[in-house]
Amino acid sequence: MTGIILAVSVVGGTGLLFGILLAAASFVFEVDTDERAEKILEALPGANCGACGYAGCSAYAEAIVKDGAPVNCCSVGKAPVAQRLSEIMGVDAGEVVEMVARVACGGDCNSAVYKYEYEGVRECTAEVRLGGGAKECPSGCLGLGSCTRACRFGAISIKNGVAVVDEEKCTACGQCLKICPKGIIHFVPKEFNQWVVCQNPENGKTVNQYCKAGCIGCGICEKNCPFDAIHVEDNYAVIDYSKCRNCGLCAKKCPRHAIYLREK
Amino acid sequence: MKKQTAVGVFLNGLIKENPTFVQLLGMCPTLAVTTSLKNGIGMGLSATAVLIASNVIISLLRKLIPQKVRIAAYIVIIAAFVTMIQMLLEAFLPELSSSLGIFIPLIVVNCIILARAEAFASKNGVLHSAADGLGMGLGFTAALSLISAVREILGAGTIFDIELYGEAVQPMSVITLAPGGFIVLGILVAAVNYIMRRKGEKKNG
Amino acid sequence: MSKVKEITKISVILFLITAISALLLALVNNITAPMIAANEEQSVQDALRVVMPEADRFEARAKGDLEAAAEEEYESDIMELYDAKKDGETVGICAIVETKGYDTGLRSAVGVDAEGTVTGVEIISHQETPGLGANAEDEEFRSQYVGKNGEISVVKSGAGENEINAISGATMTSDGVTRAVNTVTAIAGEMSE
Amino acid sequence: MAKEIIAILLSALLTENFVMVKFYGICPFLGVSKKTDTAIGMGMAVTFVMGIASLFTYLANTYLLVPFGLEYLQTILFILIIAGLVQLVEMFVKKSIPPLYNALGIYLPLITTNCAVLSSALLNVQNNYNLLYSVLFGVFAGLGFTLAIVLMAGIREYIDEKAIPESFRGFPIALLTAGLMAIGFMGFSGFSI
Repeated sequence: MTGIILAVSVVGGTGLLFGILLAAASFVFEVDTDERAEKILEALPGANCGACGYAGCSAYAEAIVKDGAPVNCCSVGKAPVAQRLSEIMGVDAGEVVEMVARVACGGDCNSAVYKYEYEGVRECTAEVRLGGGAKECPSGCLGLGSCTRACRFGAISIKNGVAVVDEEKCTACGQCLKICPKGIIHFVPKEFNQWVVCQNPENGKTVNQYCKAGCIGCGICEKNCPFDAIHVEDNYAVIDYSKCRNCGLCAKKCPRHAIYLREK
Repeated sequence: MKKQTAVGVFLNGLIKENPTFVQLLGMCPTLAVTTSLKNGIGMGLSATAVLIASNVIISLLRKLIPQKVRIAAYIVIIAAFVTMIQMLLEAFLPELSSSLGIFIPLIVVNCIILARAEAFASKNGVLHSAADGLGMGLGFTAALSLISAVREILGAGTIFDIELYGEAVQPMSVITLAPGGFIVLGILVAAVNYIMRRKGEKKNG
Repeated sequence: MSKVKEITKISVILFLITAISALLLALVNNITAPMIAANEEQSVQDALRVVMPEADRFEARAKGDLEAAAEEEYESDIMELYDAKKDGETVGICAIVETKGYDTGLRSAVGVDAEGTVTGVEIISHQETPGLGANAEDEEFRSQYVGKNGEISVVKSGAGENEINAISGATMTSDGVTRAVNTVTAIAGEMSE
Repeated sequence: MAKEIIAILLSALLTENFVMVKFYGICPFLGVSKKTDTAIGMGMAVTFVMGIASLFTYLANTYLLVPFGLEYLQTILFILIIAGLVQLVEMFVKKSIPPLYNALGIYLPLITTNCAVLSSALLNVQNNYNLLYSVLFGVFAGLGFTLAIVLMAGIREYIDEKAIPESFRGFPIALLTAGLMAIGFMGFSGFSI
């Protein structure tokens, strides 16, 4: 019988001791975490991709609670997450512009001219160190797919030597923008059907030697655009999406097909 | 979590969220004990018994246990059941208990039991918790038996200690050792992924 | 609820849970403890009977300096030591000896009769590698010791008078078992003089 | 004395590595070994907890359980102490060293369910080490765990997910890598001081 009492007292005693310690500790070490931060963290997709500009979802949640960061920065979660966050914070979500990544290069294998045959490590970040890459055009896509490996959603793939984005899968997390050594991937609002597929700053004559699909800065698109939404800056066309009305005229008029037109 | 019937919870534990192949929980006993089918089944069933008992008790007490000492309380309840099972095994089935050795106390920290206690039993009713315990337990036992069958046949050339192929074939004893556990489990998990993906594709065509 | 009240509430609940679990455990232990002891005793008796067939009773005996010298010489550790009795008269000694084979914890039971010849060897528990060292349990390896007298040494093959063949690929295990046997034969040899 | 400590160190790190040979603590080992810095964080957290857990479980065992003959309560008392300790450590670190908490915090609750911590406490009792050896064994076992998880993380960072067949990505390839590492660790098993 004494064995039982001993057992109960030993284990029970330790249990009591830890009970007191844990309970007291939870008050002494009270850390004022705002429960809203936890709720927000649950609402966020948790991809920790950093597209919202913070070091991950927990950092973004903290920023929302502490310094009132806008609730619609999560481009992965898009509108539903922004809505959920605004409910938690009691703030209106503001209009979320749905973005998607676009590659500003159309120089695939048969239209681009190559300086040399590259046999090294299959990474654009490696090839670019070798005289700017195998393509004559300094801002052409090298097509080795560093972006495809950086993308966690499998939204970007190499077709015929050039990176192409699948807008259904793209969550605009921005990982491909960061990794691309040529910096030719940009965010374009999803609903627009046309975007410029060249970013070569050199004058038309030299571009003509490099690539059949390059923009030579002729300015035909600029003349034809009724809404003054497209201008030639630095020898290549740039669309100002705040003015653009999605009419697609510039893409039709462009003699070099340097503006891609997505058929709806 | 949508309201599932008890049977739904049971099947979920057995197949869809099989603790070993899908959730990859409870790795320690899975790799170490599955050197023979007898051990695998013994371990699986004793873990199932503890899982059901602890799930039921924890879901009964879920309102009583304060949030701050939640983990400590669950683990004490689980440890109590494990020690009881250990004593009963040593008293009534000494032969099985000697082959399971140190792994019976390790059922306490077997992640499956604490995971199910925290994720499920502390949030659902007694019937559902019991069903979940049974489903997860049998899923664990099934997975353990499959792994231990493969390892025993390849590694020791026997099944339930019956010689399969005579002296002609020398069994690969490395399969019953540590590396074999990792490799066999890796291949089986890959096979399950493949089947799940193939089934997934067929469903949404 | 004030802090103190909450602390007491939490610690009382934790105390109750731990105390009740301990109570249950103690009760179960009271029931099973004697049975477990009986099981262990039984398995020891079975092992000894296999090792020393003709003895009918085994009386435990304390370890003296004679045993300590043998342990020292063969780097072994005598866990239990028995006098084997046959209708009241000592016919030999049995011991459970632990040595280090490939892995620690290699426990063998060794029976030696009054003249110092080995009557039987049984492996009680081990952690040797399955498929290699674990083959020490096979009858074929253990029977080599029976009938030998005096110090035994291990050879790769072609064992002579006081030698045994090692298990292929498990020399350390074979050496471990041999050292256990030599420990007991050394004690029996001293005793009979 | 020093020889004994080195023997424990080498056995905990190599011959009986907790992850690669003894299979303790595999769940966090697979879960947290994606990046080397998180692996190091997890390793240090486990080593720290195993050190203090070995200390307290040794004290509890020698002064509470053994004198009253309550060995059967080892499991429940040890795990209660470990769970309590981990939660206390987590709260303390969260309050007083926030940067450390952000680096290690999320792993601490994971450690309560880590088989390695409880098994190191139980092995301390089985090998009946004294206080110093128990704590050293706990810390060395933790270092063995860290060694395995950091090596694993190093390798997994180099695995190019796209080059692996679809159904082998993620855990299966991690398991196969661990299998090959375990073969490497098997090479140490015959070695002893």
